[in-house]
Amino acid sequence: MANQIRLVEAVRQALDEEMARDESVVVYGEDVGVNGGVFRATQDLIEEYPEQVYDTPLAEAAILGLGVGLSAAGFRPVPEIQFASFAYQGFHQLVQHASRMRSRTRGTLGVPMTVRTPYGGGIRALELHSESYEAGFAHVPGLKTVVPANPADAKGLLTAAIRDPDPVMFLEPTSRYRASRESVPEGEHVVPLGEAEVVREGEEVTVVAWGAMVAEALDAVESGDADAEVIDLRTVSPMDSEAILDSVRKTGRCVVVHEAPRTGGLAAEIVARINDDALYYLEAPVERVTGYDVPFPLFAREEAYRPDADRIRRGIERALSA
Amino acid sequence: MANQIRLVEAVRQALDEEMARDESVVVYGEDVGVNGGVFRATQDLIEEYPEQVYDTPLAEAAILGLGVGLSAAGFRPVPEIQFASFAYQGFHQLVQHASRMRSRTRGTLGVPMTVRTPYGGGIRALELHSESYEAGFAHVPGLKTVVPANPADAKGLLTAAIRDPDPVMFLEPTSRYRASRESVPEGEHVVPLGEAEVVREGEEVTVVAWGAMVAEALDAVESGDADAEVIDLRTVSPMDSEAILDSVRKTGRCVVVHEAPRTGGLAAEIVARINDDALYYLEAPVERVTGYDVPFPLFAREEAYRPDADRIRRGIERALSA
Amino acid sequence: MVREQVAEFSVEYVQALDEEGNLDEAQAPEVDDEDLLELYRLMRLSRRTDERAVALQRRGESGTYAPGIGQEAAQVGSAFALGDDEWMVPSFRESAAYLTRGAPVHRLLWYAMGMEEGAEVADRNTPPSIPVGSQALHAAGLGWGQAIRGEDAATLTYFGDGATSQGDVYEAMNVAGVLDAHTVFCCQNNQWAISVPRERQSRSETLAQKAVAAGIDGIQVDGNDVLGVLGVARDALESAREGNPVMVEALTYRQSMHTTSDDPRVYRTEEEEGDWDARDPIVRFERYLREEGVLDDDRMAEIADDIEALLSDEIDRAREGREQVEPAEMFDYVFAETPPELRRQRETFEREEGEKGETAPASAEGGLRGEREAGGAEIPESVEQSAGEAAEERGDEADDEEVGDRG
Amino acid sequence: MVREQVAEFSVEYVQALDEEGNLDEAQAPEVDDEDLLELYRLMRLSRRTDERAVALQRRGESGTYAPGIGQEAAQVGSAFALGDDEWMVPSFRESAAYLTRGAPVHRLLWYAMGMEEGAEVADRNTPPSIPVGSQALHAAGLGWGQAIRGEDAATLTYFGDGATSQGDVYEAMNVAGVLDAHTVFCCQNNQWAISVPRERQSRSETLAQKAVAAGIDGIQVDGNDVLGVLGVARDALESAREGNPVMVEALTYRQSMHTTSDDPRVYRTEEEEGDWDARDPIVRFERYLREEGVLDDDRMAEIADDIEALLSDEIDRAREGREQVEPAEMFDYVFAETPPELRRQRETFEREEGEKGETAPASAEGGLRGEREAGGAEIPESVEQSAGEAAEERGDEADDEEVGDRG
Ligand SMILES: Cc1ncc(C[n+]2csc(CCOP(=O)(O)OP(=O)(O)O)c2C)c(N)n1
Ligand SMILES: Cc1ncc(C[n+]2csc(CCOP(=O)(O)OP(=O)(O)O)c2C)c(N)n1
Ligand SMILES: [Mg+2]
Ligand SMILES: [Mg+2]
Repeated sequence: MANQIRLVEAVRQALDEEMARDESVVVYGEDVGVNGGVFRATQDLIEEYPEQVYDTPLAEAAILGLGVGLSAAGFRPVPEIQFASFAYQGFHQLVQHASRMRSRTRGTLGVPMTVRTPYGGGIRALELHSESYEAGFAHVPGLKTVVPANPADAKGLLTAAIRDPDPVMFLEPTSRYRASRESVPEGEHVVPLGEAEVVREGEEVTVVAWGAMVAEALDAVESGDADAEVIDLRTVSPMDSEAILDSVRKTGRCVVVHEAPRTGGLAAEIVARINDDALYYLEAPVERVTGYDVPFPLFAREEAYRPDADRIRRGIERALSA
Repeated sequence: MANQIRLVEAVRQALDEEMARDESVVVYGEDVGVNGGVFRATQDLIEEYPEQVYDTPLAEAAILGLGVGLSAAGFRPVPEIQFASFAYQGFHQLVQHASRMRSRTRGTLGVPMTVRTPYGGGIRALELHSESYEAGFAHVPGLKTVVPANPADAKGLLTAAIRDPDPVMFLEPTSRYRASRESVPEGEHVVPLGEAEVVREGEEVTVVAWGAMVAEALDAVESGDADAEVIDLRTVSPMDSEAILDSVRKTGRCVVVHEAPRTGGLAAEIVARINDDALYYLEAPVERVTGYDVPFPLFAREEAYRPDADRIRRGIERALSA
Repeated sequence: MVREQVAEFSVEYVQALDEEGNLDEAQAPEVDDEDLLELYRLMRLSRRTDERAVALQRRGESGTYAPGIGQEAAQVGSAFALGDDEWMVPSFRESAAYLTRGAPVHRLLWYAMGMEEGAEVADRNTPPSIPVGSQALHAAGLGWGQAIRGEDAATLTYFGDGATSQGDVYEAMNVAGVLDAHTVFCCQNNQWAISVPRERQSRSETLAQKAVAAGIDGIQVDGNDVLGVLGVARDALESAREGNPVMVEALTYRQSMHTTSDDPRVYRTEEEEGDWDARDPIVRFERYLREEGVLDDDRMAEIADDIEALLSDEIDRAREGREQVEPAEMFDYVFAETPPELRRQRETFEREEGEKGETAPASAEGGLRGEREAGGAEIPESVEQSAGEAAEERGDEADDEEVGDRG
Repeated sequence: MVREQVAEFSVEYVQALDEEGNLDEAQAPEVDDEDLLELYRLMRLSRRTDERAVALQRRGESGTYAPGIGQEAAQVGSAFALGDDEWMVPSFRESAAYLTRGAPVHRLLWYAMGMEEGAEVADRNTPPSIPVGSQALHAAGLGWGQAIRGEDAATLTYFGDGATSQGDVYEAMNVAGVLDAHTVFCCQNNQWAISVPRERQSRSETLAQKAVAAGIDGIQVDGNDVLGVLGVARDALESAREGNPVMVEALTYRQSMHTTSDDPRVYRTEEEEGDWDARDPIVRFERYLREEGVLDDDRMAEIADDIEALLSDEIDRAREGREQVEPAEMFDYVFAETPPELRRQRETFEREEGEKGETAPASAEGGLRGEREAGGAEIPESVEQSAGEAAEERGDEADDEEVGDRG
């Protein structure tokens, strides 16, 4: 059985089912209770699970730090950070504690926390509501970082993240929340973390993307001439290198797409992994189609900043013509 | 005229001379006043410049946030974060404000703040006193990130950073603070930001490093057989790509070294820039000799974690034998 | 010896103008008639600016907007107390404070239209600060700078009740105390942080008592009483100028939605809203001014007309500015001097925009904007939109004048 | 109406045992002789553990260590009040609290020796927390969990006077209040945060009044009075178990250096140190116990001997453990299940360590350790070393028994 639902509803469904399944799952954060979340991802959950859903004060360091304590107390915390840029307020709790706890205690204390947070641009949001810092999270050992691109994966990956014994940053692309209704399995649906998906097969060039950029990449491919293979990375850390390498060994060409600024973005890591293990298969430099090295602008300049199908198509053309 | 001094003394000299030169330069932070800093980088400065040196409460978000306000008030703040890992406590102030202020105000308000902070491993320090997060800083648009490797550069780069109209993370490698006495120009000495230095010329392979890894790289080269060119990146962001590319175009082989974890580290960015502009010159995959993707361990396992001359030498060998 | 009280604190509440508009002379600040009228005009202007800005958002002309309707006394009264050579450090709901400080309406609208042009710094007002509470530290830094230089000047910062839960706000008040910063921390307790009511932010009886932790003075004032606020702010600034920072809690109410994306009906009652409407800061002040003979029907009509004319001009100006946005400028202010890689990115951007123009039908304005129009601009989703869907639907239908009275 | 007091707060100070060792029965908790002796033994054990740990650092056998000398009453008294099924969330100077909670000495030493083995979680004590104040939030989370489950149990966390400047500590107390967390926040105000004196952390008269901002109870206790601390901690825990978090400020003194890298002579006077030596928590308690007849010379000697024997065993055990450190284990606990790339890195590491063994003379233990020894281990620099150079120089000369009385 499957339902036609939107990404934000798939998120809600995963939370619903996981809270029903395991009463140690606790959802909390700013406005997630009575208000049901500013994107409605937690709508009505507080009525269904009054012991498992909580509105908290406006304090992200607290929200993340509480999760470490709740974990020690035997809970599975699923905090929401209202927008990804505000995770910085509690970044120290992620880096110094949540991500290190298992390692520093030699496995005697884990932090099975899933930090859900809307991320990325494309909805003409307020300042600091559109940033993409997945590369910064991916560079923190002990932290997993997941970005769903479609409703079914949102449900399946979130379910996997909640069940995962380690901390997961679960970045939900805001521009996809209501972009389309798609088929999502009803009932238990788990998409394992750490596995990319080939969303379109092709022979001439590999396009790697995640989150909102997957749809742009598919658009670019549909509207272009190349026989491109499109990979949705899904878990950006730990990264499914093999999926990328297998494809690049086949196509010999690669375009990596992300919204985050170019320098130090994850496209660089992907280029480096191809360099490590598939350099000799490359027929052209890997193309990086990314945000620019500028602060994410206010929305009047947002479209100019964000990669879109057009820019990706040009990237593909460059990769093919080199 | 030049003095034989250690890196930590060179830092102090730059602070001293810049405060003398410009009374809007204000040095502040935890224990930087009466105590002269936990590494003595600010020793006696409070007596010399009682209006320009301040001990603050123990609060890094405050320390960084104050700098934004001081900047608006016309000061050049030079806060110290006692150890780089505690910059996370104020990471939001860096990302949301200091780095974006010029951009978001269209140049009408700049933040000429230089954040000095000891960083990196190698001194058997306490937990969370040894991390290297330069890649995370470099991925923040609007922020410059500088890492001196020797006393003369420490003075020259810090001077340039303090005079720079934009925010700079100035990461001082703790293991080099007292590692050697070297010649440092007396009086005004400015090393421009954004320029790498070739510290050893060679023809067969390019080794790129910064901070404490420069000495390790030189050791590796001295003790090996390859005719290696060693580049000290100095400013890791904005990066002097041309210096790297020129060298790689000559040698055709490259090894990048850093202490930070491998995934998402700046070695990846360097590989990507070589991919972008010098791929066809490569005769072998670029080698990354880096920390592992594990939280920086407590010091009993620190040596196992950190790249050293040995590991770099093996990296060079791999680059040459591929 | 063995169990003794070692410290005592208290919080005072001040009100000058009561809910019926009666003045308590003892608490009233000295204000001449001209200033009284100016305070009134600013409050009216602020309210109309908010209403128009909400309407513009409803028509898709601008982005998410956070109206300060109901908070005019708290903002105008406090900002009015600041000298021109002093600093104002706002949060994101301070249109009224900006206007009091002389900022033109079109600048506020530009910010709402997603343009950095609206965040340029002028006249010692820092730009809007989106991360809740973070700006309090900037105000502490500014106030510290004023202390270091021994200036007879102070800095006033705004934040909300929700913001008091942030470590930044506590740290700011605490360091300000230690560093003798010339800072006044003005908390507009408008009872809500989006959907979270004041009492779920903190167990504390008052927010003013947050000052106790920092060892600085804290005081509560009726935030819907512009004269009470003005008096308290003047005293607080005077204290701050001498190196004694103060926290002021202005008790007020966010009469409207959190932002244009929010629907307050989900989380609060009409009854509560009604109670606070009755305490509206403008109505109360109007009563007083009429009673005093400072205001009459003619004067009110004149002020209203002037405001409408001003707003109409300013909105035109904002629209014109919006048409001139050059996307490529996003590269130009990242650093004082643009480094090579960024220059290269700018060049690539311009080249690609050029190429785009060749394949897509170009509009008169060319570039990105051209393409967007050519592509048939869909009404953009707005942030936090889900919670505000209902509101938006209403909004899309409403015209310029209908919207803005109740979110 | 117009200017009125709307809230009042006060902070109380409690002392049971005065500086001469006289007991105020009214403030004394109920403790039987066995527990009195155990409190005494734990304080003595803690002091000796700190002294030995400092000595080990001086000999290069371990790393930076933060002794709690002078703070034994504050820690032992409070930790003693906790039940076994309750949680203790320490900062980085809580040897005495760990020992009170039954942690073996060798575990503390392992941590000081740079081994994760010393940070394993057992018996509901979280590992040391280095980032100042950050652990307070974990305690709020644990206490919240206890509230959610309706447990008759609480969590006690430690932090210093310096930590009260951190937003985390404020946020922790504030959310604990809102969430009815079962948490006691125990601030050991030892007067110094490295070189920064208490009065430069905050303008507040007391630290206990930080609780006022969170709307929770705050109380001051003589932190060098183990019975006063025990009584106050018991009351605080009782309150916390009912959902009313409490902040306790224990007034004490860091008699020794901040850490083994620090030299307090740079920033404080011998006079001040002398004043506090006179208020030593162990001396005071000893006087009382002798007066009461619970302790005599024989008993004291016996306790001292037992402690020396225990420490000698534990130090041996710590040294043995240190010899067994497997560097490759750093890969094994990053995630519950090691992902492919990390497995690959581990394999590379092991291969390279193997190769190393081939070129460098291998020791009996092989691997890295072998090489390090072969290379002639230099005395490692210790962190924050510069400020402590003088101290270190002395330290390097001093032998095991001479060090540790005065930093
Ligand atoms: C650090 C941070 N967290 C979350 C948000 C999202 N957010 C914007 S306003 C707001 C509520 C603010 O409440 P309050 O401080 O009372 O100010 P008010 O909106 O009432 O003016 C929230 C949660 C944000 N902007 N910044
Ligand atoms: C977030 C953070 N900032 C800075 C430091 C460096 N540091 C370690 S202990 C300390 C002083 C702590 O003072 P206090 O809280 O009074 O505790 P005490 O050392 O007196 O026990 C500092 C600044 C740190 N460990 N963590
Ligand atoms: Mg509010
Ligand atoms: Mg202290």
